[in-house]
Amino acid sequence: MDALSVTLCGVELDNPVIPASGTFGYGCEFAEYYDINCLGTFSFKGTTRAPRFGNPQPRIAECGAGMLNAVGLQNPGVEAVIAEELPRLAKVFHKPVMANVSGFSLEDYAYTCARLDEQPQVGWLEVNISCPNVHGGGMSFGTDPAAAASVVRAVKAVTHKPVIVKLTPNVTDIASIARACEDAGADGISLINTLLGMRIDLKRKRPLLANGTGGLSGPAVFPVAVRMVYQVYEAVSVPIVGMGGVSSAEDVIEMMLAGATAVEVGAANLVDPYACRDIIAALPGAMARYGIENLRDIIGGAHG
Amino acid sequence: MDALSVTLCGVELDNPVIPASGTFGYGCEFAEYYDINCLGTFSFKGTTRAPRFGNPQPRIAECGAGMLNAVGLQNPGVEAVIAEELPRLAKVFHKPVMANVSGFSLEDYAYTCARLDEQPQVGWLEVNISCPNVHGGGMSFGTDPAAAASVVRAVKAVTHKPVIVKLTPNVTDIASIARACEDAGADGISLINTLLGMRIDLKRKRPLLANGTGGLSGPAVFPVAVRMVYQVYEAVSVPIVGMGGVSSAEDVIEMMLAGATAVEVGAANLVDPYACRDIIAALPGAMARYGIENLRDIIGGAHG
Amino acid sequence: MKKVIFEIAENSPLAAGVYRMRLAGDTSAVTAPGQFVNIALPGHYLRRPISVCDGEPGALTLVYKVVGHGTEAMAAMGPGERLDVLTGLGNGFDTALAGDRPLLLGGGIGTAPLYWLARVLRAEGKRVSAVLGFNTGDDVFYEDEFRALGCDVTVATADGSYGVPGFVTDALRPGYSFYYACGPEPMLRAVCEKASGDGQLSFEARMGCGFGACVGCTRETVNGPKRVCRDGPVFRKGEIVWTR
Amino acid sequence: MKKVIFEIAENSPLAAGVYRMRLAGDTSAVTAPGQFVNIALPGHYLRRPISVCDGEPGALTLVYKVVGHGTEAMAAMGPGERLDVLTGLGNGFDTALAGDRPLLLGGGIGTAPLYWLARVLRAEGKRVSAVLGFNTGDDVFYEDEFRALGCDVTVATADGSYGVPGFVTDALRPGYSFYYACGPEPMLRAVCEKASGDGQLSFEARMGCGFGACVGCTRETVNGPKRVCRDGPVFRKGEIVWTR
Repeated sequence: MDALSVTLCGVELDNPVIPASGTFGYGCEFAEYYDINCLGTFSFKGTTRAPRFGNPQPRIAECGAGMLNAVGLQNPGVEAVIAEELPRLAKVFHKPVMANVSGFSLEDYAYTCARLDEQPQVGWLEVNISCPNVHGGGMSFGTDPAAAASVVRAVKAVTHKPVIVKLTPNVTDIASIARACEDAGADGISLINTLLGMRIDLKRKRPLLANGTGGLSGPAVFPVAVRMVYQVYEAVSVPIVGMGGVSSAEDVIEMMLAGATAVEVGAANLVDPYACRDIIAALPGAMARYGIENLRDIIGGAHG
Repeated sequence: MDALSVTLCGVELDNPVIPASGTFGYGCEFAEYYDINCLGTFSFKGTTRAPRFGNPQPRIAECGAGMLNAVGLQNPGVEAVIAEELPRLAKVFHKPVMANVSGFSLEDYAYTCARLDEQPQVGWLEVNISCPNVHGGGMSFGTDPAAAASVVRAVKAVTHKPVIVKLTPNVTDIASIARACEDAGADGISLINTLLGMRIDLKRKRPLLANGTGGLSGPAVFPVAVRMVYQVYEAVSVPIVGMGGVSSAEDVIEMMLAGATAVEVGAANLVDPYACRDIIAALPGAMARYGIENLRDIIGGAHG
Repeated sequence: MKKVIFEIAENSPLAAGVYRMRLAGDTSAVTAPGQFVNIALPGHYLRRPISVCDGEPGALTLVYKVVGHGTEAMAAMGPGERLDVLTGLGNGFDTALAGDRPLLLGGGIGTAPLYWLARVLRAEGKRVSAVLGFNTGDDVFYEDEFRALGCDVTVATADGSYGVPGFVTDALRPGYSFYYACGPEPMLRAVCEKASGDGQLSFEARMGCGFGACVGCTRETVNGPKRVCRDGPVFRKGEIVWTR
Repeated sequence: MKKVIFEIAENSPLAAGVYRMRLAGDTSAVTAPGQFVNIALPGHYLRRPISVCDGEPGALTLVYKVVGHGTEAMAAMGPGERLDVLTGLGNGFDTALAGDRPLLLGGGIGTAPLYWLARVLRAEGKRVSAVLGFNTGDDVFYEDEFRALGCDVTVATADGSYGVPGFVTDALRPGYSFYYACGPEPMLRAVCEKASGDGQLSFEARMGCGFGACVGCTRETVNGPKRVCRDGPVFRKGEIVWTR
């Protein structure tokens, strides 16, 4: 194992950097720009049982140090992902991929996860119970410990690969929800999904997004993400995938010190398609600056 | 009434701009820089029954588009505020001031509010049930509808002036808490207090703030604040004081369209002591740009 | 797609709130008229997508309208300043569809990308007509530039203060082989309804990334959901589904 | 306090990671050595507090150390660039307490504000001694400048690579009337414990606003909580309470 590698739910990653779901498609766009095999892995576009167009336009709004999105889980549906996206991906990416799944019922989650669990390319299932942009789109599951646990149990019953549950930050007590997921059998916790936000169009005097609200991501949310990762690290013993506004190698180190075993990078990919490649390249220098020999040694290091 | 004026709980303000508690002291520092009578009013430093030093150092951390603070309610105590701060303020500020109060028990809140309610200079009581930086420092009251309501009832029982309850955004359902406060007799709702965040010192590999976590403020939180003001406007009928990352005249207008009757400006005062004066001066131009004749007419205007 | 640091060679007002910026740098990724670039601006989180008005090896011309804080900041920049730009985004127009008498229909700032298209079509020896629509005479730009290319140019203004009174669709004349349109969606929709024959239309959209990753700008088409930034911004008339 | 736009006249390296910036602009609010300014830097939310190394009408000299992204950005700026600065912050040193043989004790970058103090004291005809402590020889700056003012200068380095080996407290000699110290808190604490007689000490702190509004930088004193930014940064030996 080299200085950058970490082990996530029993699967080794060359480095902890993982493009976050919804900012990296199914990988092929970015494969045109750089060799995406330099990534630890990536989490593909949130996939549902049936194809979805998502929300009406506009879906994107800019904010200070971040953006709102209300895409609403646009995706071709799990069968098209298996039939078209995964074979296309196999040509350019030779590592296990993280399969991000959303649903609207326990049956949805179980069905979609079971189908993706069968795919040899899939290394982990990232179960999104936190999409803020779909009515009943998982967020309702993610805000209540019992509901969150029910999704985990439904998915664990039909899958064999590591199940990582992606949590919403729009809750009073993130730790209790993480604990409920762990108790229900989750193999890992990933957080944070986006913070629910809104911008208003001063010209039209109406919410800017057709959906009204959207999910806030970007550097703006980083301190909230670090805090929640820190809190969840004290609440659970399964590995944590930290995300939320990570934009630099220093941010990756800060997330890991807070308790993250791996770190997802989201919005940064949208403003600079080379963000993840460059963050990985900058890690050794940043580690040297802060006297870090092996990244795996600093996970949770900020906890006294 | 002129184009900028609004009425907050029966008291007219020349304009809706209110420096937020904790960013304006008790007014005297800023009175040296400009005539603070140009303000609608201001909300003075969070005051408690007994004097408090607050949290150990460091208490401040920078973030992208914002800052964390963990001051921890440093204040000289309500008797010193009445004996020293209010008389000093009377010399430079000739409008009703908003008295911001924190407490650690229902008795604390009631006692401190009753004392300040007696002061002729006080126009409104802003009851902070949302301080994230003190253990049991109101935040516990602010995260549960029943507990929030109990504070409101305790305060309303011993006061005559308008009681505005300041809510924390660190909750799953802000609307239910606002509704509980209104049902308990609150005359207004102000939000948002800071988002709970954390930064980690990469050199020391420990949380940067001595308190561990701190409250995030600044432009980073603006979209979350607009969303919550919008949600609370649909949940209650009492006036709303909107705040959270407001830094410009456009931001004030956006907050009012979301549902705010008045708008508090916080962190912006710390990076530019003239921020509120300049925002007020910029309001007429911004109103003209967006075809707004009277500010009072746009309150909640973004709601279909 | 290529990420390039450009140097601003010129940035000057062209019409009411409309500026022309000339950039010097690597244009190798810019391959077709109708493509756009996505510009990073200090102090703004998202890039600003701007269509390419003209391109040649080592130089790009952008004509943009000040619509918010981002384009305001752009307008304030001067020669010598550097910009981080994603180049060669979008599909661009297909000149093979033009036939011998192509018609270009531009609405407001949507006129900009048609200039490069006109230059290419003229170079191919086509007889090019251009109908350029603006709100008022003060908004008109590039009329002479289109003429200088040898295009038959008609300008229409909504308030009748200059050229033909009305919209581009009021100034349509038959006899074209294929049309290319760029402008606000209501104009494009009117063109589709009133212009006979086939055409390509270039759409605007609120974009997150500009290169297909976030699917923020997707619109429905007869061939399923398409990303304006990557599958577009140019779509064939027959593909388009009007949602609004 | 006065908000002033300054133009950078000079910004050059002085020692390892230490830079000197000369600013041209309105200095009317800067009234005493030991005061500081608070500088807004593009892309950074909070201002950066920097003590004034020397001041004269129309010009300020700042000597600062690169400790993070903010000061990194400062070091990258060049002559002609403009800075938004809050000036005249803090109480500054009280030269009336100096007596006839004041001693100045500087630790690392804390040496900077003592230079202006030395100049004022020398102008008042005082016999000024200065003990300047650094980690290593590469960090030493302004030794000659203090000498040029006519100060009796001793330099100490912790690693003994230059001057007297050890800390400023190891180079203390009796015979001074009053001392003024500026440096990291452990050094100030050591000075209070080892230096005889009375003195004033200037503290560093993480500040929010720098002018007393946020009370983020408060420290306990025998006279109650005091804001380093406004009630300080200079405190009398007798007021200080050591919390850490």
